[in-house]
Amino acid sequence: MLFMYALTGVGLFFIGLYTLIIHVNLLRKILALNIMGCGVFLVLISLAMRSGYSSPDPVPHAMVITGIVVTVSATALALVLMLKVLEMTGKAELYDEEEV
Amino acid sequence: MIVDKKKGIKRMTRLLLIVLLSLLAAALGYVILTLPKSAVNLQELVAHNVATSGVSNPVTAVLLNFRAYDTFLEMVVLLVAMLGVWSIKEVPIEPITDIRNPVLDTLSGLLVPFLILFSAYLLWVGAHAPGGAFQAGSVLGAALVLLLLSGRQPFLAFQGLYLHFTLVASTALFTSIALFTLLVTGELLKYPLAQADTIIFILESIATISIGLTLALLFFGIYAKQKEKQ
Amino acid sequence: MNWDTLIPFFVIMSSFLPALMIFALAEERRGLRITLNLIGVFVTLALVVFMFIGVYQGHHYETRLSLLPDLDMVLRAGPLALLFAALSSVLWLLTTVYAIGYLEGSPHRSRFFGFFSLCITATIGVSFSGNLITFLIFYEMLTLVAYPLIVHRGTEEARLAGQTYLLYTIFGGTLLLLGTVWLYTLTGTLEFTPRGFIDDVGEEHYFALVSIFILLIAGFGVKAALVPLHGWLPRAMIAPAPVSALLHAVAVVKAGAFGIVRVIYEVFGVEKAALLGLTQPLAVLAAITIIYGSVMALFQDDLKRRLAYSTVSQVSYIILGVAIVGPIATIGGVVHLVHQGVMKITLFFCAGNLAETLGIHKISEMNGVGRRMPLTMTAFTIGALGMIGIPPIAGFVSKWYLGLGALEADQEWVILILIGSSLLNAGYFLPILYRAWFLPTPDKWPDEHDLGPNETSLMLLIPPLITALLALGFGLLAASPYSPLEWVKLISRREFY
Amino acid sequence: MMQFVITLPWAILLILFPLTGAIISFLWPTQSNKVGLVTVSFVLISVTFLAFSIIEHGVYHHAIGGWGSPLGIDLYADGLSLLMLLMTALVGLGVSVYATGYFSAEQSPRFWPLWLFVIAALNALFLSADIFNYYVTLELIGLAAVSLTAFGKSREAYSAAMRYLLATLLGSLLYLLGVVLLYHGFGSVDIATLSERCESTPILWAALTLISAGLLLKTALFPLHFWLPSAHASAPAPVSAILSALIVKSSFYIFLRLWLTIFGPLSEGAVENMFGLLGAIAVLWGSFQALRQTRLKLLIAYSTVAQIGYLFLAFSLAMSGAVVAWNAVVYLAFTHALAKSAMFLVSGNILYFGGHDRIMNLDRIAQHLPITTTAFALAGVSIIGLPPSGGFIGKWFLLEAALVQEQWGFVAILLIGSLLTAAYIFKVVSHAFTQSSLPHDSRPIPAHMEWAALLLAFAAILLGFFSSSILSVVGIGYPFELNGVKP
Repeated sequence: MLFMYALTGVGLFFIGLYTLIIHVNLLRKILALNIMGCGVFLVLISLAMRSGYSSPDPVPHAMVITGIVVTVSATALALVLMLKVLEMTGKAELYDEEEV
Repeated sequence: MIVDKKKGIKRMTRLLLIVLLSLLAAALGYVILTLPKSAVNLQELVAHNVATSGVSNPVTAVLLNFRAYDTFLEMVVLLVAMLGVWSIKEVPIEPITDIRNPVLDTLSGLLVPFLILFSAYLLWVGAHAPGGAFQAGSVLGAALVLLLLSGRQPFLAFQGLYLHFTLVASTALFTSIALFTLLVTGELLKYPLAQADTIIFILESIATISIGLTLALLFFGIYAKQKEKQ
Repeated sequence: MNWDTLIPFFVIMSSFLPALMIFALAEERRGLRITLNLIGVFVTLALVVFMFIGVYQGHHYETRLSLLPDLDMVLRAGPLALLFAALSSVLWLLTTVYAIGYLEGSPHRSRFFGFFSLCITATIGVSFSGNLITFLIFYEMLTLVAYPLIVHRGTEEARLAGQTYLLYTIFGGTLLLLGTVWLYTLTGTLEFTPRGFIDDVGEEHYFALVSIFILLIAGFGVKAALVPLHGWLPRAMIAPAPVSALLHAVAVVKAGAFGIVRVIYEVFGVEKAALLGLTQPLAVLAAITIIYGSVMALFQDDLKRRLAYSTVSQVSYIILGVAIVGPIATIGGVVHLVHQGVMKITLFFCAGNLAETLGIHKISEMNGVGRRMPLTMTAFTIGALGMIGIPPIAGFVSKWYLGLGALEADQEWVILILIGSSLLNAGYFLPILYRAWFLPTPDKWPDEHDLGPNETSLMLLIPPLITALLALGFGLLAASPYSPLEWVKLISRREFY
Repeated sequence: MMQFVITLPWAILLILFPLTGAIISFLWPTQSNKVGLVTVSFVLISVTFLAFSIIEHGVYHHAIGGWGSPLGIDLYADGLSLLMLLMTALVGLGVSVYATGYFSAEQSPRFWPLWLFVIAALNALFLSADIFNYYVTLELIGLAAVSLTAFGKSREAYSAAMRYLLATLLGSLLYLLGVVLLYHGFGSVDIATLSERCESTPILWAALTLISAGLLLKTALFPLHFWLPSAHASAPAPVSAILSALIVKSSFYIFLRLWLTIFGPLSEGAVENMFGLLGAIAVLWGSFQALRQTRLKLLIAYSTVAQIGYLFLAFSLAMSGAVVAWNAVVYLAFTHALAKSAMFLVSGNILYFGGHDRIMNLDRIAQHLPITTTAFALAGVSIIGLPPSGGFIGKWFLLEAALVQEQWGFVAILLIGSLLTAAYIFKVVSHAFTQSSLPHDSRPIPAHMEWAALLLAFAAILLGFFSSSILSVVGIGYPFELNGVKP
């Protein structure tokens, strides 16, 4: 039971990874990365319960907060970039010179 | 025919990928299960030192004292994302919608003050219970986003250098405190014991404003463009 | 501070610093450029002469700079080093004068003379190198700084010739690097030592030693134009005449030959190399190159290409001499380093004069040119006869010692090679002389220029005359002190055997 | 006096100076060029003093907040960190001088804050001894780098920035998951503590795999290099220089550190051999692709792929016992930074001058931009590894290590790699010497843009003459002794 959340986190991580690889649309890729991030944070925070104390280990909490801020920043940047790619190429997909 | 073949190959790769990733996931799951039930971690150390950190909430103690340096850099990350968004496209500071909706008006008029108050509460409570600058900043950011969406113009009156100052306020404050502690104590970000709580509170307050504003501006940066497109 | 430890460094700087200053000069600062160039030449010459006298009196000139943690950059003025340095700097002086006349009015002269001086820096560096890594550094530097001179004209043909040149030399440099590092991992030192420094390497490394020898010889063989690594040399003849004269007759190809001399005598030690069974195949290869170069020269109508193939053939005399394993043959080989240098540069100067004055590039255009340009063709004739080995010109001395050395070492087959090669030399030089002196002059030269009251500009005329006189003098006065032959005998006594 | 100056906390100022500079340049956009130049000069001065201090007093150690690891975060600087800091400062100064001429008055105020934040983050990374702190600095560098890549403003640039962002975020997440496992397995994120506690357990191996994969993706080791050529080629020249010279090195540095302290002592050698193999393929593939390119910037970008391969080749040789290969790692990384940044600045000059970077049409460059051509040639000499240059020293050590280990395959790769490198460098150089038949449009280049490139290239050459002293400084704190003194 203790590890269930952590295992769910691993599942999320790999579902995100699958989506990131398979899907072409940039919005899906960005969401996939967010899901992967959630997976990592879930592993990080849920395993903090494994302590001899009544309360969980606070250090992972602080790390997760830091991680979330980083993810939010990255997502914002990614979305703006995606919109720019969409504006320039008409498609929210990676533009490949060799295909053209 | 060729298309079918391509599709077939694609399906094959997908299947292969699923198998591969499942195996990896299973392996990683197994690894996590090998972790002992009770762990070596930093909890005891944190508990031991929280009394001298200036706050009683251990998470806040880690964030703004023990590992304040991480938090410092993380504020820079947020600022860099903001600068990145601005460098990628010009965001003219102008109303992003001119639709005024009476329901929205009333609702946001009610909600925004409440959100600001809630944000302040989160900020204050962070010293001894769950809460703190990031939570407070997010709520503040949400309030600003709500204003934007309801057609109000929170940035019209407030832009240029003032806006820039507010954005960098938390990073600048962190840098100043870093320099100051270096000068006074010879160590980076070592707060004098008596003033630790004050310093952390000031840091958190300024950070709340910077975070809230940055989050709202990030949203604005993304959203404003879409409107331009239509 | 001991001056003796600084002078080798100063020699390097005396051409390096003027080169840098020349690069910075604007195109039209002709006077200043010439001044800088000549200052560099004369300082270099003076220092070389100074050290010559010093070494004769037993002084020891050595500069050491730390390069790698256990490996120094060493510049040492031993007798062999001075021989090569003296040859390069004297010929540099003459070529500089020649080049000033030759390039009058053409574009990019600052670039040209800058790189030209850098080539001399590299050549002097090669000659003074006291260990293999220093040698390698200057050798590669020579590769690089010679490149802009080859492509100087900027035509597509020049670009392709430059490409071929780099293909060969970079490949050679890579082999050289591999051989050097490999050797270093076995010996822990790379210091040139009389009679070699591989004595401590155990029997079990036989294969490694043979491989290293092959790598080093192949690496140097590229520049020395050993068959089958010679392909770049004829094509590089696209370069302006002074470049062909100094670099492709002296500096570049001789750097390769000089490297082979160093490897055989001061890395492996000639006796050890012979014991490993390495010298005999090298001698055979050199012999093949001699014959091959000569045969190819026979079929060239382009004058410079014929001279280039002649270089391929003649440089291998040096290699043959050192590979025969015997004191006398060694003397013949090493002295040919000097003799071939002065003779071949004479020929290239003359070829340049013909091209510059009359537009003659082909042998078939040379009918009766001896009457139009008698002094140039006299110099040419001395050089050509020297190449064939007619006494009393310098070339005869080399061949004489080579032959004697072969007999001494019981390698009679070499005599056959020498005779065959001399016949071939005669075969490709005598027809030129016959045309130039005995056939009637045509009505019109391909592209005649008026270069003053003499047969051509004096700056073009005097250098070949001097080198021709040197070739004659080195042969006539071979037995007098300070002649190249006597100096080489000294080297051989002191360092090789 | 000197004694007092040396004892100042230069390491910390290395982080705080550029942060302050970035904030000021953001708030005072009209003076951003000046603020930027002053800041990078301060950074160089600080590194110099830090070097004096480390040479005199040994490794630098600072417990942030006075807590000390494992509760707090430690700063740590030994010879290796110092070298990376010096590399950042030198390349940083060169690129900064160049950037004052390259960017328009409109772009400059956007460039400087981001670039100064990158410097701050790089310095912070090289000074850190905490694997979670590495994550934050990596993300900081990544986001700033992506934003700078997008300065190219073409659809290629935006798309390349997007691809780069996805790759770098994926790398960060893999790395972070590894950090999470290490923390929960061994209860610390401090490198020294971890290196004492770590044992060969499944957790460690999973963490090793995730962390290595993440860092290799960020360092663009073959076959994870797919994002690099487009990003490095479509960014503006100063940014390309930063990306190739510094940013790929930052993740490589972490990789090196963690292997030296945590993973290396426990590893059996099989994994390192695989890195060596990938490195070898990268050398061949990168060089071959570079040779095929028709545009200069892409050629230089693929050259980076190949040069990263050399780093991993050297790493693999060093881990398998050839100690001299560590010298190769150090030297190749440092000289590549200098030479490659010079090359990208050259490509920027060529684009600025003639409006294109097609290699076939580089005629007249040698005549009209002699300084730029020289810079390219000198940088090329170093990249090929011809003497005398820093690159030569690196190749020498590498070859020596391969020969000592009797790794004939690697020896062959090295030689073929050198030849291919020479081929693509001289392909460019040879076209620079040709003469054009047609007149082209061109615009004059500010002199300092040419000189910045030349001086960086010259520094790469100069490094070839100081290897003994540089290597003795790098050895301070024994960064390369497995199981030795640790941060």
